[in-house]
Amino acid sequence: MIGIAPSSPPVIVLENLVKFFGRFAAIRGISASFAGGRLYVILGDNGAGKSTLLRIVAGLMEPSQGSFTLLGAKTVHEVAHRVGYMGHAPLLYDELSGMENLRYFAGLYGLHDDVVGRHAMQMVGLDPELTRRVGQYSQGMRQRLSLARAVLHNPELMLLDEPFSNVDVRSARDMAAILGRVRDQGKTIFVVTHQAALMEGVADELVHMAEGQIVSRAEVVRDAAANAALRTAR
Amino acid sequence: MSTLGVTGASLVKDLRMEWRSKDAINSMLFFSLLVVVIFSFAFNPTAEESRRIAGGLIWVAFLFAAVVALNQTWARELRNQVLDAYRVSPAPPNALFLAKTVGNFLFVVVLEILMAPLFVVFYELRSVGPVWQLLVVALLGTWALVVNGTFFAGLSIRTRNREIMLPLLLFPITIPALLAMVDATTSVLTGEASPDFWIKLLAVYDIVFTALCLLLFESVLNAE
Amino acid sequence: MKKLTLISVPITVALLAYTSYLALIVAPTEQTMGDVQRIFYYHVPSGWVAGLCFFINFVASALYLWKRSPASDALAAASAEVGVVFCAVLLITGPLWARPVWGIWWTWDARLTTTLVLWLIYVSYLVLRRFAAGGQTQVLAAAFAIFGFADVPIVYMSIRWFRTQHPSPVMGGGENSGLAPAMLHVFLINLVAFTVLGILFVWLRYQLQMQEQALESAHAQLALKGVSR
Amino acid sequence: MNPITFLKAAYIVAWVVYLGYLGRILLRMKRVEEEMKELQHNGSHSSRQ
Repeated sequence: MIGIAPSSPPVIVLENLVKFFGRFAAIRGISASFAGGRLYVILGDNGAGKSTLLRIVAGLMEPSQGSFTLLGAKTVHEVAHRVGYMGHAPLLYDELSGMENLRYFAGLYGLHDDVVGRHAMQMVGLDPELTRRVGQYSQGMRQRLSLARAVLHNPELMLLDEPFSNVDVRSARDMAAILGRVRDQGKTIFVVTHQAALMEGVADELVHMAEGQIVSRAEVVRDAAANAALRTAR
Repeated sequence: MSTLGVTGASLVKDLRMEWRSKDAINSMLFFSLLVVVIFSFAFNPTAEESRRIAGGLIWVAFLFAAVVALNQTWARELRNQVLDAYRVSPAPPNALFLAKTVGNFLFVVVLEILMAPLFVVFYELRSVGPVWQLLVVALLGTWALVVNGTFFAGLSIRTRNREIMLPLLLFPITIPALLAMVDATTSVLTGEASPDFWIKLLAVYDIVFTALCLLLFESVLNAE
Repeated sequence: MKKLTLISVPITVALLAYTSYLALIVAPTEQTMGDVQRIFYYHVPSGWVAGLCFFINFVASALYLWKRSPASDALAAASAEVGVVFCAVLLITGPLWARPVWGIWWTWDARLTTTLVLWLIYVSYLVLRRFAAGGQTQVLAAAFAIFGFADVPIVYMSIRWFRTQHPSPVMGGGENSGLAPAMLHVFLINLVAFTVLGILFVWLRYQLQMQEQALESAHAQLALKGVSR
Repeated sequence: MNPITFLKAAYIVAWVVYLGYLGRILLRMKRVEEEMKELQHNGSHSSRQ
């Protein structure tokens, strides 16, 4: 697997990004640049602005001040088909089965082949033949399906907000390993979480946020052996 | 992304979900049934009188029932914040709007078909004028209710007090359409006047507001 | 700006007092209706200003949707509120005139009903502005404003057709068609005075809206710079 | 009822509504101004555009 050097062109460039909610400043002037092909883990307390930052980059919110470029584009709309977003909530219809959900969301990206959905479900370790409705899924299954929905269209950039919340440790480790594999295919992944330990051996860089700012960025030297072991564990 | 394709897919998805839960149609049916019964007690009309007030009664019942369904359809998109998944996708916003509108249109038409026999039974209704005109009025009128209703329901979900907001916004704007529906229906039922003007007015209303909805829905959907 | 407010408010009030004096004392008494007709000098200009405000609201809303400038949103908010106030006076003075002249408070005639519906639409607009919290208020309100304005001619058409059996009993083109010159003179001065009043209200309300925006952003900037640690 | 009563009522209502509204705006403006002053005073070290 060819490792992608940190010097590859930036996927996201943030310029003095500010976001107010009324009188509250959720994002307070973030300027940063993120290279492609890496897995970033965004850490921070509640209210540090992690989710807000992700929502802005995903195009769900307008920044109050500042600007950003995403995959070289000024508006998210232009590159929407190259970005995958997984929200804090599952973003799935409870009344539909897993495949029905994925079939619908694939259609939004112009993909009308069931193979995409099946592939995505298998990738996250779910059975595509499962006829149960999502409302009856366990939390872990739901998060997996949610991940499958976000990566359905094979995006170059994935923005994942708390993918491991309410997920048992084993499932979470599985999902982290999946993310590592996806990154190895050259994709860029941002994971917002407060369970940094789960990303051990997978993350390339830890980004710490506090009070609406990026306070530190730390390169993680991945232990190749540990990583490989983690990858072959399944 | 073809608008029509996404519209079709969204519509099929909505219909499937409604078929499984039957939330909207059941609550609409029960609601309009209640209105019929309560009106009957409140006014205790004779057959002749009921022919005169039926136009108003029918459409008021459907208007209130439609509000129930309209809130339902968007509530479905808010659960689990599924709407975000649509908003991050490259699919055109108007496709979502059209799917919701057509879906609601079908729900209300089904309601009307189911309720029609009840009106005949309870109010001894019999049309003096040609019945096909009633069909035209029903289709145009239902679209008028539903197109603005879907838009304002989509607008209300972005506010606090969203269930209350929908009727507050929808009813004032709907007044001319309601007037047209009621008067056209009464004209046909009593056979005393021609509903032509009202049908034309409804057509104009439908065209104007469908165009406005399609023009403005993207802004409303993307208002954060 | 502050000085302009200090000067313009008393001048406008004085102007209004003067035109009221003209309307109550100087203008000749109308023969058939008597003194009650003097309500006319308040009623019609109020209606004119309300209509003007709603038109400004429509233009400002459309402009906001196009350019997204906070100023046009502030103008839209200001003109809608002032319009509702003037429209309320229109709706109150109308029945007060109708009762002694027609013998009824209200009739569902085209003009009256349209005015009432218009008032309802813009009250809804103000309610929407209140309930749509956060950054989305402007877009939602602007969209609704466009709908409201588009609805007005349709409302008028429908109600006119609905009530054709009623002879339109509203003044203007009434019995002798047109006003006596002395009356017309007073009426026109009143029209000017009310227009000035309306513009003053919209301008002040606009200032207020902008000040509130500035205050919010000042708070926000303080949050951005001040509490950092 | 004397028609003049209606005339008086109409003029009084109009004046009350308009002056009341004017007063409300001016009061709100004053409050906002005061709050703004207070804010600038408190946060004088933090620059405000």
